[in-house]
Amino acid sequence: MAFRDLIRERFFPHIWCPGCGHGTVLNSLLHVVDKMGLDPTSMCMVSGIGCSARISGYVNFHTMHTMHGRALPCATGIKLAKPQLNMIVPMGDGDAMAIGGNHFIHACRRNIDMTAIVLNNRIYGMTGGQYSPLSGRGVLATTAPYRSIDDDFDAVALAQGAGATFVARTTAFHVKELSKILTKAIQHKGFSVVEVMVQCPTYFGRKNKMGGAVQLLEYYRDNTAPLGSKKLEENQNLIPRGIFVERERPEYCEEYQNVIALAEGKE
Amino acid sequence: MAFRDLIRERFFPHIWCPGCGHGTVLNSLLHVVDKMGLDPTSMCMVSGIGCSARISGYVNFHTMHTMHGRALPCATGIKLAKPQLNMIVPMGDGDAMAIGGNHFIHACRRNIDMTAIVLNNRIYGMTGGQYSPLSGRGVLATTAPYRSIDDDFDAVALAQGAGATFVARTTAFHVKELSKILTKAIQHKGFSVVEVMVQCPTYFGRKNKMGGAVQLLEYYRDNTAPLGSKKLEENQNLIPRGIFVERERPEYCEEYQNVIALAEGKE
Amino acid sequence: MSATQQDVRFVQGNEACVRGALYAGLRFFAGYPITPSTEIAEHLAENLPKVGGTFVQMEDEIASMCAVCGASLAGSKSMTATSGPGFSLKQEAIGYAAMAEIPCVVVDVQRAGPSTGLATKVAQADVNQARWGTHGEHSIVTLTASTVQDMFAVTVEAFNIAEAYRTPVILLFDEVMGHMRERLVIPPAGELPVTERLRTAVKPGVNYHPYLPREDGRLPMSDYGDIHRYHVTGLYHDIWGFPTEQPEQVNKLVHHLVDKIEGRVHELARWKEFYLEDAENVLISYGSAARSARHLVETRRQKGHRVGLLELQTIWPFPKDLVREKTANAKNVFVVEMNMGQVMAQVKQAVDNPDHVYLVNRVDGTLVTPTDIGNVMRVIEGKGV
Amino acid sequence: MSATQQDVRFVQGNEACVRGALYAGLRFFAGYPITPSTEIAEHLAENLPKVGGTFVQMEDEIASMCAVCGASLAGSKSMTATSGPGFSLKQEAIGYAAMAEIPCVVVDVQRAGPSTGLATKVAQADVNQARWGTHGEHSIVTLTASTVQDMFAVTVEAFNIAEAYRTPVILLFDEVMGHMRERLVIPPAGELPVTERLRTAVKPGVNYHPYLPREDGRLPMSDYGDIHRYHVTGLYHDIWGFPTEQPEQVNKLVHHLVDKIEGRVHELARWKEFYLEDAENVLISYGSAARSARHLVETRRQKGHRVGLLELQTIWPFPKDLVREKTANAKNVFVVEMNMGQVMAQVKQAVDNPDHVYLVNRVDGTLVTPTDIGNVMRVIEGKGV
Amino acid sequence: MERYRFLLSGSGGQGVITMAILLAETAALEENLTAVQSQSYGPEARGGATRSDVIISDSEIFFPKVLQPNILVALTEEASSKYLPLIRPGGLCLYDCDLVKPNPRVDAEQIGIPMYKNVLAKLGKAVAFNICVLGALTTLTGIVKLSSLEKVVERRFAKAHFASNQEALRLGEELAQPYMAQV
Amino acid sequence: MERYRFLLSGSGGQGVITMAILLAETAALEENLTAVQSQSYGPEARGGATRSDVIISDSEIFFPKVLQPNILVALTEEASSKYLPLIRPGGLCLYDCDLVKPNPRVDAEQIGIPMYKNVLAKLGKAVAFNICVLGALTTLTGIVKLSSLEKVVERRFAKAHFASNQEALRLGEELAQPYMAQV
Amino acid sequence: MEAVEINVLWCKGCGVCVAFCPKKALSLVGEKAQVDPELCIGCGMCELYCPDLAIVVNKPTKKNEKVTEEGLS
Amino acid sequence: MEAVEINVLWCKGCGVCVAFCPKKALSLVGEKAQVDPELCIGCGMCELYCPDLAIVVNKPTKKNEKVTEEGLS
Ligand SMILES: Cc1ncc(C[n+]2csc(CCOP(=O)(O)OP(=O)(O)O)c2C)c(N)n1
Ligand SMILES: Cc1ncc(C[n+]2csc(CCOP(=O)(O)OP(=O)(O)O)c2C)c(N)n1
Ligand code: SF4
Ligand code: SF4
Ligand code: SF4
Ligand code: SF4
Ligand code: SF4
Ligand code: SF4
Ligand SMILES: [Mg+2]
Ligand SMILES: [Mg+2]
Repeated sequence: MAFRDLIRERFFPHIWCPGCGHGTVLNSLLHVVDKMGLDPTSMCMVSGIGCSARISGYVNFHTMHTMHGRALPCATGIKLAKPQLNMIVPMGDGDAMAIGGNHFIHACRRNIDMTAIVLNNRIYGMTGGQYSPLSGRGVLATTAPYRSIDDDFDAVALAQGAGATFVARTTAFHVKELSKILTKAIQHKGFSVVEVMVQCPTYFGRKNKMGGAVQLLEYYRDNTAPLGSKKLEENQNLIPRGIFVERERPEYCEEYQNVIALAEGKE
Repeated sequence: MAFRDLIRERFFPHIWCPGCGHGTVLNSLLHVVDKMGLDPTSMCMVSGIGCSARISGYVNFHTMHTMHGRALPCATGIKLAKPQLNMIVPMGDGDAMAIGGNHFIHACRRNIDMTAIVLNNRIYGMTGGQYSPLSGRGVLATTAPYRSIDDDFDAVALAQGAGATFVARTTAFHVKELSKILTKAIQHKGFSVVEVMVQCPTYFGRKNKMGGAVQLLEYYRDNTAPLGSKKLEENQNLIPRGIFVERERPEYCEEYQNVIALAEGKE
Repeated sequence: MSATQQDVRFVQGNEACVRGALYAGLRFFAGYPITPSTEIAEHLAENLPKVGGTFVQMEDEIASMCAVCGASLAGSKSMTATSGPGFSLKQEAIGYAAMAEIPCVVVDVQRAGPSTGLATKVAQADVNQARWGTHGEHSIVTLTASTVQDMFAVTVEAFNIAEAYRTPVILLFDEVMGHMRERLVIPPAGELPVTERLRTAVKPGVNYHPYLPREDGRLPMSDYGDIHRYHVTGLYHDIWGFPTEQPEQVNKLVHHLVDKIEGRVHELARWKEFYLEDAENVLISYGSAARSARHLVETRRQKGHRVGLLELQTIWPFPKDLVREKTANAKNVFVVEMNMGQVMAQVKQAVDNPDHVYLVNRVDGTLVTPTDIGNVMRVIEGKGV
Repeated sequence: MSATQQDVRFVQGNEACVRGALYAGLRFFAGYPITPSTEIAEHLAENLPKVGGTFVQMEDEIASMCAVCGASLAGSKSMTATSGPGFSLKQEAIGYAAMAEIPCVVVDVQRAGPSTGLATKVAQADVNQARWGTHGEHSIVTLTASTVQDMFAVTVEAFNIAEAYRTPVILLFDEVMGHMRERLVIPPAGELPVTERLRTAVKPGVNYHPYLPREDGRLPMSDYGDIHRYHVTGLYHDIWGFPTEQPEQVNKLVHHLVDKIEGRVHELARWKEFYLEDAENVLISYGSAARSARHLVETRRQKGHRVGLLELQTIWPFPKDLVREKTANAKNVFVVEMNMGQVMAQVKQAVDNPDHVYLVNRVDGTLVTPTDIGNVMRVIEGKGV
Repeated sequence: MERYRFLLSGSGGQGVITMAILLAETAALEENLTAVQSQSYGPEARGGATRSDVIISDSEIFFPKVLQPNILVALTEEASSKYLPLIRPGGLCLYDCDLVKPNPRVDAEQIGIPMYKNVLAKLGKAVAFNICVLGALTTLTGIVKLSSLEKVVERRFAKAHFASNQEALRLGEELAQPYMAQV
Repeated sequence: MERYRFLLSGSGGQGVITMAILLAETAALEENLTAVQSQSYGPEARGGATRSDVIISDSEIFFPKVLQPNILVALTEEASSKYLPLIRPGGLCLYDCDLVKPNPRVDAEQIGIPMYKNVLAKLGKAVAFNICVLGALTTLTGIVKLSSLEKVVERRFAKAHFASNQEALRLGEELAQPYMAQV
Repeated sequence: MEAVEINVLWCKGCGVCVAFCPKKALSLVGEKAQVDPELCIGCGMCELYCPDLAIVVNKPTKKNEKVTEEGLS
Repeated sequence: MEAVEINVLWCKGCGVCVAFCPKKALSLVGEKAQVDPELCIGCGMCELYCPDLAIVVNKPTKKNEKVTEEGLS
């Protein structure tokens, strides 16, 4: 495997459950970094806390495993101090959108060049299956024994509403699409958000009697459709996939260079 | 003044600077509560910290002056415990969208019945004029001596992206529109967001050489236009005003009653 | 269910805490999951709606603590539960509750820190944080427990104290206590005293002062939504609840906040003692560590050793006089805890002979053992290791 | 500007802190405005870009502290500044910095709390919070200052200590010090020692261990982006930075984190003393309160009274031995501070005769006065009030 | 009464913790004994080895953890190799002889019973495996009555499962009978 | 040298704090004296009364606040009634006689000068009012040289304003001259 | 009862009412708002505008003139 | 070199590769994935799917068959 030098092999097999979608995202990301020929010394991954957050221990980049919900502000500090680094910030749905929601929207607004990946398994995996702001109404979870009455965020709409310049969604089933989208997200100059719908067979699947990894992946296959596709048009209940936003706006680190230029002029 | 019994007269004249837009919003709100004939004992106002947050000291409701950014979660606790209360949650732009951004988006998502008013003066007034996430690129502030490089949130887009069921924007210049919108927002069953663009002559106006209260109000007059108006169509640079979202979605407290019914059934 | 099944259960400590809270009249819980406290939220998600109460999972710990403040002012007995990282986040709002004198209960099921530390392993290192975690001068009540049954009982106590003194109360449990299962006997309603919220008797039209203490020091409350409308703020305030910067009033409020708790050390002290009468070696401990201490004491007593145990259930306000009294005749005092000596530092200040106070601790994520205690005792007794 | 104007300024304490930070090599600041610390952010917004450094205003205090952690790991000397409410919010991330051993400086310009308290009034009540505000066992360095010039100097020291020991350092200032203006002389570069970050000498291809102490105890760092790729976590970790739950390794790390600071009390102690040689009455104070103490001492000395002052610039780790030594011959010790006796409690533990330690305090939002001190002294000397 | 210190171990899906709770609850609620149950949590619990401690006694139990079990149940090779060394000399180890190999070097009575195979054969599926183990364990130790255990099992699970759980208990008892002499 | 304790007071927009800083900076940087300046903040500072303390001495200054000023400057009636009672017996109070009424019951030298009116008349606008007060104050107290003050004023403000500031200083000096005998 | 009552204790003289009165019926006198009853049509805009709650308009709009924020219409 | 290498130490037997191999060339044997080289066309989908990085596909797609997540196309 060409990307063997991109991982910390001694920690494999990894900690995730059999069939956990987080592994597929790791897999895809490594393929992408490998294909893009990015120098691992230029790569920096910052994660929060959660099953998904354990991903930073597996990649042989500069890695920072921070606090629950705090990956983005930590990454912001790194990027501002070392703008040449390629920042990858994977987050769980709780990490990104529950406790970390404020940092998420502000990162979208600030448009600092990094790639945020929301690994959305619709559950707090690490703590054993509580509902998350992405679980959605009607879901069963350990803290929603009578089914959740919370509507979920549409992560794409939220990112868009907060001003993100690159917003995409795909699933762990759509592995080729995932690679393509991750590639574009990394190439994008500015803050890019990729929501990947992933399976948590252990808690989400079991609690909601939706089966194991394979069934959950089939669910994503059958209940999503590409943006602009006929399938989507015909069935409003499908979740759209694809790139929703891709536009230019001044990047924060570059803008800050102008501040420095101005200030040095004034000295 | 009919609404004299809605205020705590002994604290007047209030603390705000001459010409501060926060006063106009207080004024409008009192007129609205008075006109709607709401029982003051049914009214509860919860605010955070900031110049705007001082508003809760002036109304003779049940009032809670909380922490910076924390008005919404405090109000959520009150409302869940006493669903019959009419909740008004005024917040500064920093309060609502800087430190309080996460609570804001989650309140939008949860759709609990309360009226959030964002008093957007594009500055941190209380602390003496630092830029806020609603200041916008190019603004001068004590922490942006070389002009801000931060793009601002569009408060309406953010609320919308987060799923709010009632979203409106107006200004302290448009006092009649303001009253109308506040009335509708209070009537709306669910979480309603009203952004009011207000003037801070002391810091925003002075720093940005935009003049005093009158000039700032004129600015809002000249640089905004109603949704759907020809004026807006003709000039894309104008800020749209009006009601952007008004739709129904189950209200949280009501939904929780169903949970209780279910649970009691199980006992 | 049969009567026996209803009253006697075999449950985790965290569930006992839930049962205690419900017994005490809990009607509102807001939380955010975190190991090893999550079971508290999970059990309440199931059980609060059964009694018409509200469980809400908030976006984070800050929001949870805020919601608890709001709900309490609206008249519900309220609680939140968390562990170290979440406890750190709640500190600002805990200070608000202290300042605004909002009765509420905050559970911290301790795990090993600092930071994420060891999410599933035991520690007792948040003792000082419970007292000093928020900024500014204030005081606070903190209780512990060492059996599942006691977790039930101190939870009831916590609500009683919160209501009686209008103060946040911290329940400082630990991972071992939270996760361990034991038999729990839930007494019939009415058997354990439950302090109801003291609501003002002031009539409509008459001024109600939310911060004017009665002669007995208690401050009657009025629920948001009831007839009296008043103001609550985290600023220094007068008896009406309105902001003031008057030095005299500020001074008075600081002293009120501190004295209402520090001035009631005796009233608030809860403890258990075993074989202290003639003990030469006194162990002082709390929480799960106290089980190890008790284990050692029982074993040694069987061999005739004069060793006893003082288990502190109230840690803050620290029962200094109690500790001094109970150790007065001791040759040596051993403080058994899972940190670097946080309670030990208090004990040293309390006793007459601080040089004979020794720490028995373990900070590696595992429960301190009776053997650990025995080893330290050997050394002190000059018997080597 | 002329040379004189460049070196000598008349500035607020907060600006002196900024100048000190820049002198020490600050290159990254993230903050969120809060009175009375805001001027620090404002001056840095203007001055950091002039030296190519980065100022960023984050969405809140939590994000600010996180950004500081990130930037420091990326190689920049980093700082944030706040006051009580923000300091409470930063606690989780301060614990992260302690656990991950990230050098950084956190300024808390104290105001009256708890909660919002009095935003513009002085207090010194975050002393214990600085030590115990975050969850879990750890240790921390905390410095104070009582003149604008000292605010410059201790800020430089704070960076030096942060770098030398890979630890967060708290600068505990107060409203009076932050806002007061005095003359500040900025020494030429090179005059005051500046500790640069110790970067690893390990070559590419050779294993670099971010958490393997050298013989002298220091842990060389490697910037993110440099040749060595490694892992940082808030979990208990091994010398590589990777998570571990091994009790032995956990135990070792706790002790390392505590000992690297508590074991260097002498090295870290900074203080000033005045007339202690023959003082019968020793005042102990810090921050703006120390100015009042000094005032009293100078006035009384002129009258021939044997009174002296020990000003503690290092509060944590508490210089116990120093305090014991300096008060050894004192009849009475008066601790002058603006809280309910937080440093006094430490002093009592340090001295031989805790019964002769008295508190002179003021907790009403105004600066403790020389008269306050004089009054307490009169009472203790049996002269009534 | 002697103090029983159980260490029950196996892998994630085997129901080890449920087994521990059932055993302890039976002792505590049905037999008037004192029982403490605890378990080790950890990220590694996700799929990896699981362990639960149960102490049963007729007097108060203080230290709740089992450092040296006198009764070990090991349902995977990993669990057995990890915990067998901890067993108190002369203790008892119950294992499934199709999943675990005995270790002659440990001074303990090691009883290997083909419980898994039998459950599969007799009950058609593996769900009740832990109940079967419990049946065998209870039989071998006699610490609680099988009928008490049955009550708890009945109370704890959905009615639909009771018949097969009962069968599993009996199966465990039956499989253990031949080894009674050894304990 | 005697220790000078100034309390400068007025309302929000009058530039009281700037005045205090200029005075103290002049003493500290140009006259080799020791100076400490502080001010009271508060929500009420928003528009309401402003107060700034300056202590000047030739030796170290410790306690930085002015409890009893020996020199009070009061530029509004509110400020005067609030702070005049604090003045040290025998102290000096400089006020603007068009904005403030004297208080005969206070034992202090009270000098009322129509500075505001004169600034408006001579300079056309009120911006340099505080500089004029400073000119008068410096003249009356002699604590710093007017030329030193001028240097600081030059350094602190944009070039464009220097001429009018200079004029304001001179105006203050001129207006104060007649009262020199009283101090 | 005056058509327009101005509470001079509360008025801070910001001039907002003056600027936006559709009839230019208001002016600042000694930093306090003052109404010219001759010009005033009692439209009530000033009451809504005043940030200090210093104005009460007691009379309803004269002559049925429709007033919006942008002036008469 | 095998066309499809499966690292049995890493494979957790989740069955994802088995379910989504377009050629049904994979199966679980003793909780580990196993490939039938006869059926495999080397399309590489299994390598991308495997959550445990347990599969490497060394051979490029046979017969130029175009494979997407939905199967052959
Ligand atoms: C401040 C704080 N609060 C709570 C937790 C407990 N916690 C750890 S991970 C997690 C949520 C995990 O869910 P998610 O982010 O969706 O990631 P997943 O495990 O599902 O991949 C929680 C609540 C924590 N570690 N820190
Ligand atoms: C936790 C915390 N952080 C910071 C502050 C300081 N602070 C008080 S108000 C405020 C911002 C005020 O701005 P905004 O919310 O826009 O209200 P405005 O004053 O402009 O009405 C800040 C930063 C605080 N009180 N608490
Ligand atoms: S619990 Fe869920 S999210 Fe976590 S590792 Fe297992 S399958 Fe993945
Ligand atoms: S500072 Fe600005 S926002 Fe605050 S009261 Fe004054 S004008 Fe209003
Ligand atoms: S708007 Fe109000 S405060 Fe302003 S001038 Fe008019 S009456 Fe006075
Ligand atoms: S009522 Fe209308 S016309 Fe009369 S003063 Fe007010 S704004 Fe002008
Ligand atoms: S997808 Fe990977 S882990 Fe799953 S069965 Fe196939 S090879 Fe094994
Ligand atoms: S390479 Fe393609 S055909 Fe071959 S086993 Fe993998 S998925 Fe199946
Ligand atoms: Mg998740
Ligand atoms: Mg604002």
